[in-house]
Amino acid sequence: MWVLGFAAPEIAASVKAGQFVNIGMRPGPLLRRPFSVYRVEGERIEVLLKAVGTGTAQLLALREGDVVSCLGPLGRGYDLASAEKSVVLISGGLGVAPMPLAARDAGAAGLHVTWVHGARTAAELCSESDGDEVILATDDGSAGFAGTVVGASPDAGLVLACGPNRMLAAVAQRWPAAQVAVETYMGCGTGVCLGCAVPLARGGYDRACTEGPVYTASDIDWAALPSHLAYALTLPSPASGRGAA
Amino acid sequence: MWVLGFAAPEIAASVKAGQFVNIGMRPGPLLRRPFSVYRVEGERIEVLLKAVGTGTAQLLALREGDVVSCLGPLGRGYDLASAEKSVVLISGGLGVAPMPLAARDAGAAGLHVTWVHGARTAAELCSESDGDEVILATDDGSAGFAGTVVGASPDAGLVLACGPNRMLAAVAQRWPAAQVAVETYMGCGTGVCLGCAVPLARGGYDRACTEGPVYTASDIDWAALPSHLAYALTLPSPASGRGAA
Amino acid sequence: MKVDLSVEVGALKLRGPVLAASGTFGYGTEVPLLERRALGGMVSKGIFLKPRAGTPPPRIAETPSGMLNAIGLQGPGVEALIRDYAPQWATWDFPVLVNINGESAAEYGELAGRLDGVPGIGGFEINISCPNVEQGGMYFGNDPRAAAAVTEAVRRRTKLPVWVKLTPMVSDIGVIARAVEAAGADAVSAVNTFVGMSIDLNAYRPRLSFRTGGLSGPAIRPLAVHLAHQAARAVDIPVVGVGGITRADDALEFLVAGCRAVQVGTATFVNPNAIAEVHDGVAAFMAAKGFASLADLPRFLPKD
Amino acid sequence: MKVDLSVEVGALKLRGPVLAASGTFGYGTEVPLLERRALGGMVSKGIFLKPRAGTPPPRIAETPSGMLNAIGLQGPGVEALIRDYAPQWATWDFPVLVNINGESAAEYGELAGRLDGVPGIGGFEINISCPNVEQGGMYFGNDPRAAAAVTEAVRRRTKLPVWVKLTPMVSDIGVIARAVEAAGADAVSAVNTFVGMSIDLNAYRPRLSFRTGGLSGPAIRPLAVHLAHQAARAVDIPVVGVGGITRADDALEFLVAGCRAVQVGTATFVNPNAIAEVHDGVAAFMAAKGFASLADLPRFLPKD
Ligand SMILES: Cc1cc2nc3c(=O)[nH]c(=O)nc-3n(C[C@H](O)[C@H](O)[C@H](O)COP(=O)(O)OP(=O)(O)OC[C@H]3O[C@@H](n4cnc5c(N)ncnc54)[C@H](O)[C@@H]3O)c2cc1C
Ligand SMILES: Cc1cc2nc3c(=O)[nH]c(=O)nc-3n(C[C@H](O)[C@H](O)[C@H](O)COP(=O)(O)OP(=O)(O)OC[C@H]3O[C@@H](n4cnc5c(N)ncnc54)[C@H](O)[C@@H]3O)c2cc1C
Ligand SMILES: Cc1cc2nc3c(=O)[nH]c(=O)nc-3n(C[C@H](O)[C@H](O)[C@H](O)COP(=O)(O)O)c2cc1C
Ligand SMILES: Cc1cc2nc3c(=O)[nH]c(=O)nc-3n(C[C@H](O)[C@H](O)[C@H](O)COP(=O)(O)O)c2cc1C
Ligand code: FES
Ligand code: FES
Repeated sequence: MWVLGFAAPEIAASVKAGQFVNIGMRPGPLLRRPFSVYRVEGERIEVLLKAVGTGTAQLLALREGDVVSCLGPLGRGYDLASAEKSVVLISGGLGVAPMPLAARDAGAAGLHVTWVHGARTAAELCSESDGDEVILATDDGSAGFAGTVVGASPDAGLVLACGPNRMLAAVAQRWPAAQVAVETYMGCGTGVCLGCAVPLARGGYDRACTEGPVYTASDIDWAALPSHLAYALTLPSPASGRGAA
Repeated sequence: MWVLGFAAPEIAASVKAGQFVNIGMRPGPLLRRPFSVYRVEGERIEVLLKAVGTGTAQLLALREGDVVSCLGPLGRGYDLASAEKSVVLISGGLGVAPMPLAARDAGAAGLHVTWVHGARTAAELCSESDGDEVILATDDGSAGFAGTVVGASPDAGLVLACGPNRMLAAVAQRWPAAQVAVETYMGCGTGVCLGCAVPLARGGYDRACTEGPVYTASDIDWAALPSHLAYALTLPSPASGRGAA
Repeated sequence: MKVDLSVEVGALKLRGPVLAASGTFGYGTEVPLLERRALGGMVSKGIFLKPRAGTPPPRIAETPSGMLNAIGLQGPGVEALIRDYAPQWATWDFPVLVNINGESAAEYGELAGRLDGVPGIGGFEINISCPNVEQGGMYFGNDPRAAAAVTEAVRRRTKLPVWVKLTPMVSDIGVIARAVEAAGADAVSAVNTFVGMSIDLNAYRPRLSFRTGGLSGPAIRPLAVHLAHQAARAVDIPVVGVGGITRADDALEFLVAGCRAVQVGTATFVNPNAIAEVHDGVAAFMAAKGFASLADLPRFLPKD
Repeated sequence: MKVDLSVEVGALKLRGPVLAASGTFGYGTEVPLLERRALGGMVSKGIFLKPRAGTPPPRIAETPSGMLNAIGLQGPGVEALIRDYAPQWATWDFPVLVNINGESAAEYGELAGRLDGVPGIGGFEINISCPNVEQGGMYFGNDPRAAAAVTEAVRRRTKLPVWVKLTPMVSDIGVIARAVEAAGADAVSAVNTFVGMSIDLNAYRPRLSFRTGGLSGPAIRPLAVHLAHQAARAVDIPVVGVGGITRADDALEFLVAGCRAVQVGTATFVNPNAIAEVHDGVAAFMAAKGFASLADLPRFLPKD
């Protein structure tokens, strides 16, 4: 997994945990690519990504000083206004992306933060992790708790999750009230194309880019939500490192 | 006008004056772009270009160390095996591109080289120019001879020319035996697409990339050859300088 | 040099030749950043009489210089449109055309009748070219008799401008254009998306749940310019060109090819200010060439 | 893992599923660099009975992820082909199909008759889909009766494999595919180029002297995959997919969509070794997925 940093003062100043930016490259693929904001440092925002296809390949080829078009912050982030005293952050694989900001905002809201992070293997575990308490889990037991993040996490009133849709479905089973950030393909990121449809439990669809990407788990019709996106497939991920642009 | 240099040992070792390379960029426009080889320095080849559209914009954005796909040398160059003792090189605007190699090969063949180079204004005149004798001409008289290169050049048995097709048509009128390098759009550069058709005086078409780009002036049906290509239009050309990649 | 970019499409006067294409600008309330001064008009997302859920995800897939979509005309239905959007449109300084859809000519007529006279409704664009519905849509669009029947049904119910959005999935678009002209259309929009398919090599099935989708974006521009040109040669009513416009030069290709105005769609997804940039670029081109108004722009419309 | 990529298209056995598309590989003698071991077969540039000069320049124009061409079937005529190229083809280790053209069904038949039995001729691809000729070409391709008549005329003159190259410029490609299947075609190639236009904003006229041209390249791939899939669902004879293939994944999309083999065209202009890279990439995909032969590759060909 790689981290890219961009100078983006307005976004850095206003972005909330769970919101995303839509990045466009010229020359590059036609459509922008949405990325969760990973960290904010002063006027810089960072995104976390793994090499998948056209867009990420080009982003990873960026060099210091290159310019890309960054639209955001977009979407509805996590809601941390809560009566609870503590929060559990649950992330799987790249789902780690929104969690540093979630930990930041939760801390600011005076909540005790437990972060449960899982991956298939130790190699794919994202090194850094914030929060008062950190629990790691791997499917193959090569690090931390052997099993899924859902199994590994303590009970809690306030649960924020992000990861493969399959994992989020499991979260929804245990915590119907959990706030989950889902992934869909996006055409515009601004609410006009209706390409990011999320199937709702009450029937019909709404827009991940506008009403989402964060949902109350029980609001989603998990059976109808594609459990994998072409780009969300697990591919051999390159050694961790830090890029910059 | 700008100069780009590429490390291309095989091409540098074998290229003849008037031949071209076909450059492909990824990401970039679908088709490769043909460029005359301008200079050769050891294992480096150089091309001369002006900013026109997609392809040149991207080539001019290249930085030291970038890699492009360079196919060549392609096409039939100038033929300098001749009974003559002297040669006149006539170039207009970007038509200067093949001339340094022509001067090199002519010198090697023991010919006395007169280079007549023209442009619309002094600003567009390419600074450097090789040869035993150099005559400059500008349409507006802002430098050298006031008028066209055809008017400006002495008589000669062996004439090699390159420039806008309109200028080459004038060359053909005065020297039917002149060797002229024409420009066409090219799909493949390798002889298979038939996109680079050059209308022949004897009827029919052949391929600029294979039988050309150098022709005996009188072999071409000048009335049927497009006198301008979209990219050959004169646009405000940026200040001269040297790029490198 | 001051350039006048206003155009007349039938009885409809537009301050500029660049409109927002249906389904790519929502109801005009969503897109941020756009400098609306440049908007000649807007065509709203396709609507049916009743609310429609649309197709299950995935609904879009990217392709080289294009995208496939199968939204399936998700929409709130005509009553919600009248309640939630028309009142806002009534306050805007550019006309809004409603892109209307139905499963029968009668349904199209009923929809037009319901919307006719509602403040904020500036006209209609009849969508007989949607590739992403089981009934109607494209299937009206590739049969001249069906296309004419739908157009007449709408024409009978309104005096407002009626445009007909044509499908490219025909062997001769001129035949359809002439049929809807004869049936009373004020203009034709050419073209809607092309039917395409993209395969997910992990699932061994189409990427889109609807299997096929409509191709839009720069990839289709040369095809759309050709079809708009063919339509312009076939009819006397104005043709509104649409397909792959991202820059002023693209819009100018349609205008020179014989179009009165153009619509920008997919480009807005990538650049929310695309419409304004296209509009300003056309103005700059006109000024550079010394054309005072679009009437001066040379058109390529040979008789043969 | 050793993967067997050989396929049978009708009676024709190919060592691999990737062929060179007509008009993009000349007569097989031009392209440098290509590792021919990977070439399943080649379709030669379209030929007529008599020599043809082709259209005046400009003949090509670039578009987003694509190119327009109007070559006009320039060629030396059948006698020169028999004299200059067939003898070389006879020595090659892959079959060469000749892409045949005519202005009447009789002409197609006569051409096939002249070539039948000439050493080096492995079969025919009937081109009823060229958008760049005044007579014949595409106009046979969008009329099922005309398409069948041409196919029969050729079928009567030869026992060699007869493929029919379909045009995308129809509202239902299945109808044409069934018509030529019934007329005796051994396979169909889907598809030829799409008619497009690009405008020169300095001359206010089309870039191409022929005005329109055929669009090829990655831009058309999703349209071509859909049409090849439609054809594969309509007929029992093999379908050879063509349109926008540049990488192995692109070829696999056509194969999963129901094609028996594929052709690579425009990509060869950009990358002279494209065919070999596509072939090797397909082999690598099969090995990674554990498929021993293309018979094991899952296909998406639902009945509904
Ligand atoms: C709200 C949100 C947040 C995200 N956050 C992150 C993040 O923090 N880090 C991260 O690495 N990724 C994130 N993604 C995924 C990211 O947007 C890219 O899709 C992913 O990185 C792959 O893009 P690519 O261009 O490299 O691959 P591609 O080659 O574009 O994609 C691989 C396959 O997926 C398809 N595809 C990809 N994007 C689209 C699209 N927009 N529309 C249609 N088809 C598409 C392509 O057709 C291709 O077949 C997020 C997505 C969403 C919706
Ligand atoms: C033999 C030969 C030698 C050349 N040598 C030089 C040289 O030394 N220096 C130099 O600057 N240029 C040279 N050119 C021209 C060069 O190949 C490019 O076409 C030119 O630089 C513009 O390319 P671009 O991508 O910047 O502009 P583009 O934006 O690609 O072109 C501008 C317009 O021309 C059209 N166009 C450009 N190339 C093609 C094509 N291949 N097929 C179809 N349409 C096309 C585009 O559609 C566009 O409308 C040569 C051309 C030939 C044939
Ligand atoms: C996501 C999406 C939704 C669309 N919805 C509609 C619609 O509801 N009605 C309609 O007539 N056209 C619709 N279209 C077609 C566009 O209006 C336009 O005709 C097409 O996209 C080509 O233009 P473009 O290349 O500029 O996008 C839609 C296009 C897209 C991409
Ligand atoms: C320059 C050029 C010439 C072509 N000539 C022929 C031809 O003579 N006969 C034919 O059937 N198809 C011809 N085609 C069509 C191709 O064979 C192929 O069907 C089409 O280009 C789509 O495939 P691609 O996108 O891989 O190029 C030609 C295509 C191009 C680009
Ligand atoms: S991505 Fe376009 S509406 Fe959500
Ligand atoms: S450029 Fe293709 S034949 Fe010359």
